[in-house]
Amino acid sequence: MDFDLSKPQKLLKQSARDFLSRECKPERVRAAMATDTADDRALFTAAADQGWTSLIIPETYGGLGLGVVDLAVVAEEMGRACMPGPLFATIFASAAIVHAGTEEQKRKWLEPIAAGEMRATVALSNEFVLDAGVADLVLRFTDDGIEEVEGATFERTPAIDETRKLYRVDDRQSCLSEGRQDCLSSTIDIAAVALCAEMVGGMQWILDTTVAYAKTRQQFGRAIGSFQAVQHLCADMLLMTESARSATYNAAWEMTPLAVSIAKAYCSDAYREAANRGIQVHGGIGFTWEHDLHLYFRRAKASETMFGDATFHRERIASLVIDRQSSAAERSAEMLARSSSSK
Amino acid sequence: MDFDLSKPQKLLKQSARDFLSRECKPERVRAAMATDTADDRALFTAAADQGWTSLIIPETYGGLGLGVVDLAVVAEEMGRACMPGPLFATIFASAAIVHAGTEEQKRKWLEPIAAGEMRATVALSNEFVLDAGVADLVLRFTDDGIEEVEGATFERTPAIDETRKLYRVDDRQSCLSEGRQDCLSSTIDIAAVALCAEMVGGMQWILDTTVAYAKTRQQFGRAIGSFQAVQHLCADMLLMTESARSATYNAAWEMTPLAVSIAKAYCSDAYREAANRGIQVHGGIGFTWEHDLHLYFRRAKASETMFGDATFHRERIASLVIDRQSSAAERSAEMLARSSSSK
Amino acid sequence: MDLNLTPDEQSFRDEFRAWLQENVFEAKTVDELKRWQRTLFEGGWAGISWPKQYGGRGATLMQQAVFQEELALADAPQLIGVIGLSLVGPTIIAMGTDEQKARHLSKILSGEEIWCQGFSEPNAGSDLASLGTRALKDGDGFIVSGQKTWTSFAHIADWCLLLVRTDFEAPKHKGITCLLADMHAPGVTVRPLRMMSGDAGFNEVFFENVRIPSSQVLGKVNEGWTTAIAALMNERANLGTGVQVLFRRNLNALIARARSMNRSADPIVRQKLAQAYLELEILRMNTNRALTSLSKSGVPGPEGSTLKLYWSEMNQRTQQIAQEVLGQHAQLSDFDNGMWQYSYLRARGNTIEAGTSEIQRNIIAERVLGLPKSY
Amino acid sequence: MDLNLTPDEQSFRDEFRAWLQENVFEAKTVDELKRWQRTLFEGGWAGISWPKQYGGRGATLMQQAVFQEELALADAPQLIGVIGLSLVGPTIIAMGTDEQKARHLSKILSGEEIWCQGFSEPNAGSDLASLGTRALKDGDGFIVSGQKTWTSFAHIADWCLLLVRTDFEAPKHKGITCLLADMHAPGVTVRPLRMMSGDAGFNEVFFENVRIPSSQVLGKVNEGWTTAIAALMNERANLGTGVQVLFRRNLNALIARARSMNRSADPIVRQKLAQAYLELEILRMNTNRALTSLSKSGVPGPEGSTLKLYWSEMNQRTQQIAQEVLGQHAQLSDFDNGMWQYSYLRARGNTIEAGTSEIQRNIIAERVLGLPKSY
Repeated sequence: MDFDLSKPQKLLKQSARDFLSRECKPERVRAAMATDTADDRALFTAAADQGWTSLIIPETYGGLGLGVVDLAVVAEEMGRACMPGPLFATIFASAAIVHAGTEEQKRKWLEPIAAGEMRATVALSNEFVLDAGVADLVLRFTDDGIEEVEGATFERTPAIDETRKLYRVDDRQSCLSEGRQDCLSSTIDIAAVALCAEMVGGMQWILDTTVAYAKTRQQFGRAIGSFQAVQHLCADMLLMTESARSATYNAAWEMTPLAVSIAKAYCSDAYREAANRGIQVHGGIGFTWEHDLHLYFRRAKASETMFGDATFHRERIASLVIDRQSSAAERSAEMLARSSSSK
Repeated sequence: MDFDLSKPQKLLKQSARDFLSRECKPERVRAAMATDTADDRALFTAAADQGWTSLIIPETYGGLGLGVVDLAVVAEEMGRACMPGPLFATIFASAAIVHAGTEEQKRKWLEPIAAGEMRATVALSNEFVLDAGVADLVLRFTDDGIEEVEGATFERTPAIDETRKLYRVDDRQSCLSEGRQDCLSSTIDIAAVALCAEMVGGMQWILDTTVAYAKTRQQFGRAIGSFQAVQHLCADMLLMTESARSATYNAAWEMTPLAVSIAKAYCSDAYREAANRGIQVHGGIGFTWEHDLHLYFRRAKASETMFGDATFHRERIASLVIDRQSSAAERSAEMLARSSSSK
Repeated sequence: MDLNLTPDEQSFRDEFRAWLQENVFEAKTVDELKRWQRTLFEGGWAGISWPKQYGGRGATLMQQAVFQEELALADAPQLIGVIGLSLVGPTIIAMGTDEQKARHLSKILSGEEIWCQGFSEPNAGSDLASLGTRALKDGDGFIVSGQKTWTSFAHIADWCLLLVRTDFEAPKHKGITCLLADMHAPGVTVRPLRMMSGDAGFNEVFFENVRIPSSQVLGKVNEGWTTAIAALMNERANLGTGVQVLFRRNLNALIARARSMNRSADPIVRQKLAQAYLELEILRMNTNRALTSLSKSGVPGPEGSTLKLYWSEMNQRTQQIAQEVLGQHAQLSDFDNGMWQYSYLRARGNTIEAGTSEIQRNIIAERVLGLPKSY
Repeated sequence: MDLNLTPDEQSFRDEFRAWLQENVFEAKTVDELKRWQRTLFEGGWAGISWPKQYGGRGATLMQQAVFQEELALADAPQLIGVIGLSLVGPTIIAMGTDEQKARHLSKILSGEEIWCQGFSEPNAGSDLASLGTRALKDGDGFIVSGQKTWTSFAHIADWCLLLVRTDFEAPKHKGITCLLADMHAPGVTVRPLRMMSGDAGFNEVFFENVRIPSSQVLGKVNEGWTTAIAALMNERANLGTGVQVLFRRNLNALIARARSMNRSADPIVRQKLAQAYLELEILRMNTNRALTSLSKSGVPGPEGSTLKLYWSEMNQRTQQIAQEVLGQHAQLSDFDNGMWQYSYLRARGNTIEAGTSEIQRNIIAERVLGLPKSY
């Protein structure tokens, strides 16, 4: 067993971090955030040039054909930089096309997405559609796959996370799909894992920023990081961040509904709690608009509920675990079976 | 408004504390606890001589005819001393007789209870009956009042709190009553408030004991009470203890189902959490059998579920508050009305 | 124990409520808000806690709580002169010179003078006593330079209760002086401080060689720390009664919303709403107990810390509950006018402003429980 | 990243599982438990982490984790010689003399010598380095007096890894020596220490003028602190893998019980059980990540503190959930043999034993995050 990123994955991560620290500085995030669309086209294109829109697109369709772990690696760094705009939505849409698209749809859409020429998103309902206003392609699930939402108008609904805008689809369209739960949920599970990875990256930024501040900020003649109250808040943040990371990478590797729900339920609570603690340690300065902490605090809240909040995923865990388990003995047998078989 | 004990209540409290610190030392609690019944007859009689079995019994029946606040005052001290045996059950039974008994039953039972000659308890179900093994009178609720459970056998069921024993009533009897919810719930509400008061007393003991220890115990060359981690655990304990006290005395004074459920829901969680923190601050010594902390830790757990746990009472609050409230405006009007009318 | 209002308290409530029904009006702009304070003043409802000889009403603590509650219940406008009324005025009454009293007190009551409080600095937050704003002796006065922050009302204030360092050799608590500073004096600039919730509730205030005459020292030179502590105690003791009714209104709206969204039959939602409800009720009870205790002792003590810790932590839990109960909608700026988004963001500041939770716990541990100092 | 077992790990698991199926038996008494360790030894399964030259198996960390898991899955008896196998043996191998190795190592493996660990004292708990057990030089040896506490297995131990103070002038970390103490020597008495859960899992050990020859110093005189730290690191790194399977079994039983009591359809109960389940799964993942990291770095570091903090706090939450889900029944001594009552009480010790949560957080803050020391 090797629960660690491979060398290529570590390189991918480092290059993503280098790229973002160069190209996606806080000033740029704030500039995008202040616009109506949070869309920084040049940043999107540069990221596409890094291959980020093509990560999980099969090579046949011009993609890199990488796995969800690799996607998580990049998403973690995106979350760490609080990257704005429609890149996340486009990756989400690419997963939908890969999992639910017809051969024709794949040929039509995946190549331009991989090339960074087309921005896309998925409407899971008529509300809360990510970045629909700047997407060239808005998808919805149908009873037997996916299709483009055509002739619709999208109205922006300002929300807590201003780095990724939400839109409402007009009422003439219905974006709810009851059928094809299989494609729908495997697509959402990929997106949820990518989101969890972003959340881990956000937690890491908050932890790093908070620890650095605690080492330098002086009160009562000492660095505040020498106060136990502050130390313990930071230690809890570390524990939450690392636990969220374990759950997320495990989910990316396993890609089972259970593993995904474990990750999303945990990350939903943990990102919010880490953001809370980060601001608390900073004190007044952490509560100002000027400090970047609140971008992460807002992203944490938006991410908490996206693709199902903790309550939703706990219920999904319950239905997978409690309802399936007929007796402790049976469950033990199952565990034995699992531990002896390889994936 | 005067949210403080009256002078007579303060005297009652002080005399209860003096009596218990003289007569109900930890050694005596432990001696009772080690027996099959946890019944210290002499202690019971001495407490009855203080008037504690007759507190809420009307003067007509030989009682003191005091109110629930006065009962709470005494119960708080009982809880502080972790007083063992059937006194609490007997007070509970006296409330049942006062609220649900016929004139004949009152004449028959209240006087000997007030005089300390009869010990009693109430079976709310066939399980978890407090001190039934040493009670002279075991009551149950019927469709139109209360009656004595006769000809039953009581089997002791050892449980976490060894200072008050639980019993099972044999299957030939049914101690569940579906009728007369009014008497039943007003009786249980009194008992629940008395229990909350005991819980507040227990929290106070833990707080006092823990703070005293934190002032003297030395580690790393200083009193552990100078470490912020310990300070903050103690501060939270104080806040919980005082909040539990506010809720309990408010309930004792108001005696509405809502006020009682607020108190019991809060105390159920708070006593457990205070006991947890008390042991944590003590470290290893707090985890030993020799230290008295675990008597309170066990009592906290037993009290948490008795007369409904926090989940039960939160649901009761919801049914009283959410279901009744038809709109915010209406509720505001109601609040206005309440604040302008006297009880 | 008697949790009913006394006849006096009740008639105070009835009288003020009746007055409010006649006189309350909507006010948003600074001019309107000043007019609202003037209206209160003319009705005899400004500075109700102040002694009668200074134009107050000599109200009891319980009456002050009733006053706050009624203001909130009537949806009355914010009290623009609140710093002057509850913090500066009482301190001038206790420690001011006759000249200072004559000059300021009636103007504070009438709302003619709006005050702010210049205590916190960028490098003196929790550790207030390490403040660095310097006041150098200059003839019959001081030349003040430095920066204050988190200063509510500074952008509209005429005066500031200012803490400065006057002795640079003394231990940090011993070299502080409390000044009455004219905000219109040359050298004073104010910059609004935008909070993460998006609004500018606070300001930064910069003092550049601002001259303040000695007649404007409140109390004695180098003994300003005592003044500051007394003022802060007042602030902490007051806070609970004001915010409570706002919390109540917020929770009522949440319950109504949960009902209208058909969420209130969900057992999990019910548990959460009930928990929010009971915690708020206990805030009310804790406040009433603290008021009773203060009424009897007369001196505001560390009870304020207990209340502040309770309500700030409570409101954060409750706003999280609101988010969970209302789901993604709660994050929108156009759902209920964005009130859930705003109250969630704003609540984050609760455990930091007016003394962090950590500082409150230290105070409780050391001053209530008598534990040794932690640093 | 590859979360599957490698072929080597898998075959190790298969081999041990097959061996267990053949050889495991029930054992309760000390004699039976010693026989169980001898059986493991004879099968080649004692000291699997030890180098082969000392009779071990040179197993990787991942194999050790598999070993612990399989023991628990097979319901194998407690390892009575666990202190010798996982703590004392590796330390003797690293720092012992040839004589010490020859004398003890094979007996530790065979279970002939049972060891205990004499570190904690009544006045040296979290602050271990302030220990006061005195060892005075006496010819070619030491005379030891003092008291140890929280000593598992002391009542049946033949030997003790003992920390004593040998230099009373030096700073507290510099005057400590590590001794191999014969528990049958004159002057040693053992008193069982009853825990609040009712059972005696620990002991107090009293040393009264116990003579220990110099040949029984492990490492160097006055450098025992380093030895102790290395031993504790081993303890912390090990703990997670063992307890995990026990937690899994406990949670399985809870879920089964909730089903049989018809509690598992209640939405509130489902939330709680799911939370317990996901937290336990994350413990498994955290442990596997830590094992991977340790396998690569080779040196046990502060990861152990993170795991210890996580599982101890987790188990307390989970045991509270068990109480809430099963209701009053969970408190009874005769419901499921009292397992819920016991595991609730026993869990209370988790955040205290083997380093309190406060100490773990300090370690994380200072050693992982690099924050300045708090005291």
